[in-house]
Amino acid sequence: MQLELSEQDAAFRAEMREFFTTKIPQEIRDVVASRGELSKDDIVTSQRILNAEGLAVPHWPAEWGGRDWTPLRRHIWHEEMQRACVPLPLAFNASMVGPVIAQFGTQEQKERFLPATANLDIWWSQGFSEPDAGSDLASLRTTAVRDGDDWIVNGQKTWTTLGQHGDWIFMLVRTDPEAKKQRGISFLLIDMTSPGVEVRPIELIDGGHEVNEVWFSDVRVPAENLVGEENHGWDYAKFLLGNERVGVAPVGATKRVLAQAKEWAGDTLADDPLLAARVAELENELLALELTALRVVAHSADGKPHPASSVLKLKGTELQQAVSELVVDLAGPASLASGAGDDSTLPQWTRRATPAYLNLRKASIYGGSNEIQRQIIARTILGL
Amino acid sequence: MQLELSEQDAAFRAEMREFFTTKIPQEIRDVVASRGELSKDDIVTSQRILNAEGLAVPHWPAEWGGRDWTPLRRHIWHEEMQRACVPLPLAFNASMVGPVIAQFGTQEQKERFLPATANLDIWWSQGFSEPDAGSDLASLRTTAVRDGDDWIVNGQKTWTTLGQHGDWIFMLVRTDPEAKKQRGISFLLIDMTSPGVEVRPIELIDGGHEVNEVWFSDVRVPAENLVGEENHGWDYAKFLLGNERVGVAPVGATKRVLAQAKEWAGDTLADDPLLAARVAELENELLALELTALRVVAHSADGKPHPASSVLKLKGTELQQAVSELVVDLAGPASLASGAGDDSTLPQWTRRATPAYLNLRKASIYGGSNEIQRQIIARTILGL
Amino acid sequence: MDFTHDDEQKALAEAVRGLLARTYGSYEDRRRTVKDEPGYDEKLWTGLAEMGVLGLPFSEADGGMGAGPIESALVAEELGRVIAPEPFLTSVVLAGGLVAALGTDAQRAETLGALSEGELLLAPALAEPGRGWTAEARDVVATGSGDAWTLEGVKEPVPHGATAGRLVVTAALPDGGTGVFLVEGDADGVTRTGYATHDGGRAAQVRLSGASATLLGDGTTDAAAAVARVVDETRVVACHQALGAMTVALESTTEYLRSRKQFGVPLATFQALTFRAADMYVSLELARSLAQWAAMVLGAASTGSADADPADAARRAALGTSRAARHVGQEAIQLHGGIAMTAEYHVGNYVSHLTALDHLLGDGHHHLRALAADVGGHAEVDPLP
Amino acid sequence: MDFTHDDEQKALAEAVRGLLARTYGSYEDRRRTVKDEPGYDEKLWTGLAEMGVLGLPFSEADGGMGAGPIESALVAEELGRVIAPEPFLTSVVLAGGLVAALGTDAQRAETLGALSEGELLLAPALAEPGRGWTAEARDVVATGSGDAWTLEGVKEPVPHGATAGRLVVTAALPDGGTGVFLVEGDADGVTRTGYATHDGGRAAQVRLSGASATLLGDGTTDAAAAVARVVDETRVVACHQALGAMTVALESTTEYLRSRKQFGVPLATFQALTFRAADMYVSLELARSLAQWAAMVLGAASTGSADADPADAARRAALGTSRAARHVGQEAIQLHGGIAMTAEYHVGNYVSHLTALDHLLGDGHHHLRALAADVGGHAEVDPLP
Repeated sequence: MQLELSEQDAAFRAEMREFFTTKIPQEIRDVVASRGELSKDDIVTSQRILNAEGLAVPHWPAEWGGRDWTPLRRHIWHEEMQRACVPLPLAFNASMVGPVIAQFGTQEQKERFLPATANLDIWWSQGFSEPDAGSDLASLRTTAVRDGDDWIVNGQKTWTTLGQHGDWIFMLVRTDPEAKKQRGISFLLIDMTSPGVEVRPIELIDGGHEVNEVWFSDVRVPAENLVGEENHGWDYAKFLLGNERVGVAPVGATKRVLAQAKEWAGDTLADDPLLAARVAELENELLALELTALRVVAHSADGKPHPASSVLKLKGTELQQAVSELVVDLAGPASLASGAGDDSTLPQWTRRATPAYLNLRKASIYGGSNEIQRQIIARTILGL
Repeated sequence: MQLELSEQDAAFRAEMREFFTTKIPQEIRDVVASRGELSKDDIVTSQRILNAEGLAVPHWPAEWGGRDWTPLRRHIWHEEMQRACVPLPLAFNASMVGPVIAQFGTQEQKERFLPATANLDIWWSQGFSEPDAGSDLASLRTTAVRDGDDWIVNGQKTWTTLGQHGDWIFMLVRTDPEAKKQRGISFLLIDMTSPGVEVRPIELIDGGHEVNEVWFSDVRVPAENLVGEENHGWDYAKFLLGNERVGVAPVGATKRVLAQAKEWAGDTLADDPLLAARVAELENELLALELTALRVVAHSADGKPHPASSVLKLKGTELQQAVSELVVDLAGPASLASGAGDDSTLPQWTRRATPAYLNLRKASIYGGSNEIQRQIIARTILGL
Repeated sequence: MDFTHDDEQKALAEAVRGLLARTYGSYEDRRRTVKDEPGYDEKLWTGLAEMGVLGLPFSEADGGMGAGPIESALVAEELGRVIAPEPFLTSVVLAGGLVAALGTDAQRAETLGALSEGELLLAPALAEPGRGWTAEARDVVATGSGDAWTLEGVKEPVPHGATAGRLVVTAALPDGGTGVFLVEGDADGVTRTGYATHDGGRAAQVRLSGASATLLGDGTTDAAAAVARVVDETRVVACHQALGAMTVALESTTEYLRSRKQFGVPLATFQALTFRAADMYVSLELARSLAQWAAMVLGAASTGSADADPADAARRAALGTSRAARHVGQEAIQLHGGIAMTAEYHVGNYVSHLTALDHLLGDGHHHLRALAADVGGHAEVDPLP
Repeated sequence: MDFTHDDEQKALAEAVRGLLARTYGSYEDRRRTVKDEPGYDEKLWTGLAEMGVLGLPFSEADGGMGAGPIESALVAEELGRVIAPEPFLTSVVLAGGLVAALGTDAQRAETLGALSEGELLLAPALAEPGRGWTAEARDVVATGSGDAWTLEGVKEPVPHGATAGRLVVTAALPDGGTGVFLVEGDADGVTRTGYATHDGGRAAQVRLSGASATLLGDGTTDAAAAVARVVDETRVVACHQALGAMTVALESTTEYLRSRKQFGVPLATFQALTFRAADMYVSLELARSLAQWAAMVLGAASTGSADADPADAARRAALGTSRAARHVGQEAIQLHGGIAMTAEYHVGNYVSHLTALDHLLGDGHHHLRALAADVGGHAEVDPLP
């Protein structure tokens, strides 16, 4: 056991910190710091700067831009980005479809897609969930029927985050309607400019437009856009969902907001022991979470997802939500003024507080709800 | 809606308060106040004083000592007893077997048992749970087989509280092994001095001897000791378990311990805002519970158990446990000294704190676990 | 002690529910209404006036119905059930309550009469930027005396402050203490910037630059205690509005668990979910008891019971409601899953409204602090005075 | 940063586990042992001495093994797994730690040598009746100077105070400050009343009436800071003892859910129960991370890292452990049901032991207060120095 970072890792951390705080435009990082909404341009700009430095997809195979870092370095890279308010590389590209193509795609697919994916020249959307297939993803009903050299896709996807920016979408589609649930699903890449693809916005309870429905009506997709083997899409989806061990819990971002909250609280923190205790308890839980993340990355060398990832997701989202709730309480009466413009006398953080709180209720629902995480822990770890 | 007690109810409350604080021996009430262990004599003495005044079984039919009080008065009676540290009338007698005999017993059974039950001349024990029939009570296996004018009883009961003092035991026994679970169960009264009855103590985690196993080996029970109809015992058990709407939640006793805790805390309460907040939160939850109890008693006129009784049991035991946990924390390092005698320099309440805390873990398990209460709420109230 | 409502009270609740159902028969109606200005349905507001609801708490002499806090609570609970955006709570109970508590006979009759008839909307301007919940004004300052007062400073957020005909403004008096003033919405020196709140309500920044104002009452005595009392009453009514919203949030959740299928079976098959619904019910019923009790305490206090402590009761009800609203609200979204995150579906907006109510006049943390500071002052809490 | 144990550490843990298994192969063995005096197994104690465990944290010059806090933590975790009543934590880590921190060369060699060999049991006498957890003595007073000291006052509860050969006693010094003294258990003026603690441990009231005592160290400087440091170290080791106990409590619970049938099916069929077991696992693993980290911080501090703050780390680990121990312990009983209430079954006693550990040196509330008072002193908590 060893507390300190090795000299090399400490230097690596300093290097990351330096890069993120000097090379990513301040105005982009300010948007993150104020919990504002990033534009598509912000996200693209940031990722391209990272990619130029080899910092966008360090966990990919070296051939396609990966860095062969230790899990600890990837953890440091990920935490320091959040700490510096750098927008993370787009998860759909960097953590989801990229690794799948790199692992299961043909050489043609890799060459065609991976560089563009790393550089965010293609913005990927995710087409997994459907109105009747959320936690129970395997009951999806969007079909792809073979017609000559094409697939004809029909159906509806939903909860497609930032689908309004999407150039391409990676999809789970049913290619064998006779097979049992998980069997008969394939993994398909679709150009979103194809005729028959329609993106419809979903307004969320914070008033934002972050997710979409995506409808497919007789959309023609070249057969070469199928990834891996036909009817094996479920395996690739499982790989994709279980692929990330680093960054499962949003530790760095939550720590940053909590540190900001203490600043926002100002003198109140010293005057109100109950508030101080609430902050101290959250800080301690976040510390425990961060340490657990460090323990988990240290044990992920075998390439399989560490089951404790579910602990990180579960507790990570709970703490993210708890901190956002704290900020609403700190804002007090000003937390109602979410619709006020920048000419308001109320500081921006007070006006952003409630929309952020409401928006983050999703954190425990999307990407494997916390009920699913509990089930994974109970089954996989505890054998129940 | 009306906040105040009517003049008559206010006078009633004053009368109860006066009686309980002057007529029940101080030394018995001191044992309750110090969370000590009551002797059998203490409990008998107290109940007989109450019974002489008509205050032991006010909820029974008037013919057998009942008072035809409004639910509000029964609530007041019950709360004031706890407030004054008066041992409550033995539940097995007053709340359980008494009402069953009064409702379903023969005239002979009523005359033979009810006066002695009200006066605690007979100490009743409860023979419901078995090693493999706890929350799933209907799977009980103790049998009673008819043999001439007698039943022959064989089997084992467990968790028999204060069974070491028991004169008689009321039992659920299986009289028709062919019938489906709930059918085929009968309600039987057994003299515990009968040959073949053996009481074996169970030591609990607080070191106390409060519950017992009771073994039955070919115990002969006269057929006249069957209550109601053969194979209808499940109905009587349901009546018994759902009978009490007043006093389901131990509000009064918990309030009293919390008030004592504030005294025990002394100056700390003013110096430690976190402690003060913990107490204030508990006080508020107890207030909500007490008010809910008052709402429930007001709606129990139809004679059926109000489903919100489960709310009272669930929240009542949680708060009882939370207050007991608070007391352990107040005791601090002295809470370890549970085995110290009265020559200890540490106050008695500090030494009783942890055993009381450990003992009260049972509150959410016995008498319908809190999981069962949640199930009742989900099914009966929410229709889930 | 009696928790039951009498026939008149039941009839009032039913009448209000019926009227609301005509405007907000479906959630889509409510959603459409809050998208347009003024953020509520003016026809419904007139209907409430005709039914006497807008004058409910005011004396008959002032043009009202002379009802008590229990009646206001019943109305608020019905409004909460459909999360109606009509500003009964802020305009009638709070702003009107301030006028009723502090105004001269003439001020009361004039302002409350018009309010009751639906002709004049009042906006309570209490909150000051950078400060928490308090009955004491500090940053908005009154200058003048007698009939000639002017106000200087900024109030924000002011519920419905951009469209209200008259503002009820707390301001620091020249010799210390807080005064409450009437300011015409369109007076010179009043700049108002309105916006929507996250729950579809309306609020505004109100900038006062030498705006002329009328002091409520006869003299310049400190009105902070009176303001605090009216705020306490409003808190209790707000608890009931939250009760209505929580009740529907739970009903919707149980209905969803019954009807929505996953893994081939209804969600209600999953015990981990139904037990959590049961816990929501426990929270809700405990909060209901506190809120109803607090309304009775207010009622007893308003009829002169010396033992009733409405400030304490309001705190206790508000703390219990805050805890319950967060628990019930958060679980309602979680048990629904993604659908509850959408603006089109109602449940998320119920949570948004509960969050707004919780932060309008003081959240649970705020009230717990106050109760904790007092905890040594009594041996136990006795609900019966 | 590295959370893995090296081979030597793994071998130590395995050896201790093996030795403990010979004495406490079943829970019944433990139950029998704590019923008799002295409340632990003397043969096992000797075995631990022979294995070097009783001298683990002390320097080789003092007769010990020169190991660090991580090794003590590993031993404690194994003891916690079988809730072994052997007083490693209080006698070796705490009382021995005080001697190691404060004693002269001669005092250390004499006392720690005997302790390490299992020939001398030490008892830490810190707690004073009516006071909370503190490193500062107040009510036990030292009189004298140089080699001639006497102590006056009462210490309670003193772990194993009735049977220990030597007591390590904190006392108020004549000129202020706290001194730490050695007192022979059978000295004149020492009256000891022993009893069992609720978890089967042993403690005593120790009444000192002019008992002669030896001051640890060379002079009468205030030792409170040194005492606090040793207490912090003991806290972290105690966290690991709790980890061991929690781990088994959870294992037993999952095993019970798998095997116990109700309503005709295994309890593991009920999702409401398995999800709660999952939450227990979450609590346990988060606490484990804190405890292991704190041990590393102690290790870094003991090798002179200036950035490591062992007091802060101990507080954080103790807070996390307190929260987890209550959650895991209470749920372990609840998910078992009645069986866990019985003394014969092991789980209830694990909870009893966890409760004792939580209250030995400061509970979660105590630590949260301290952390809250410091919360403004840093922007964020960084686990890497």
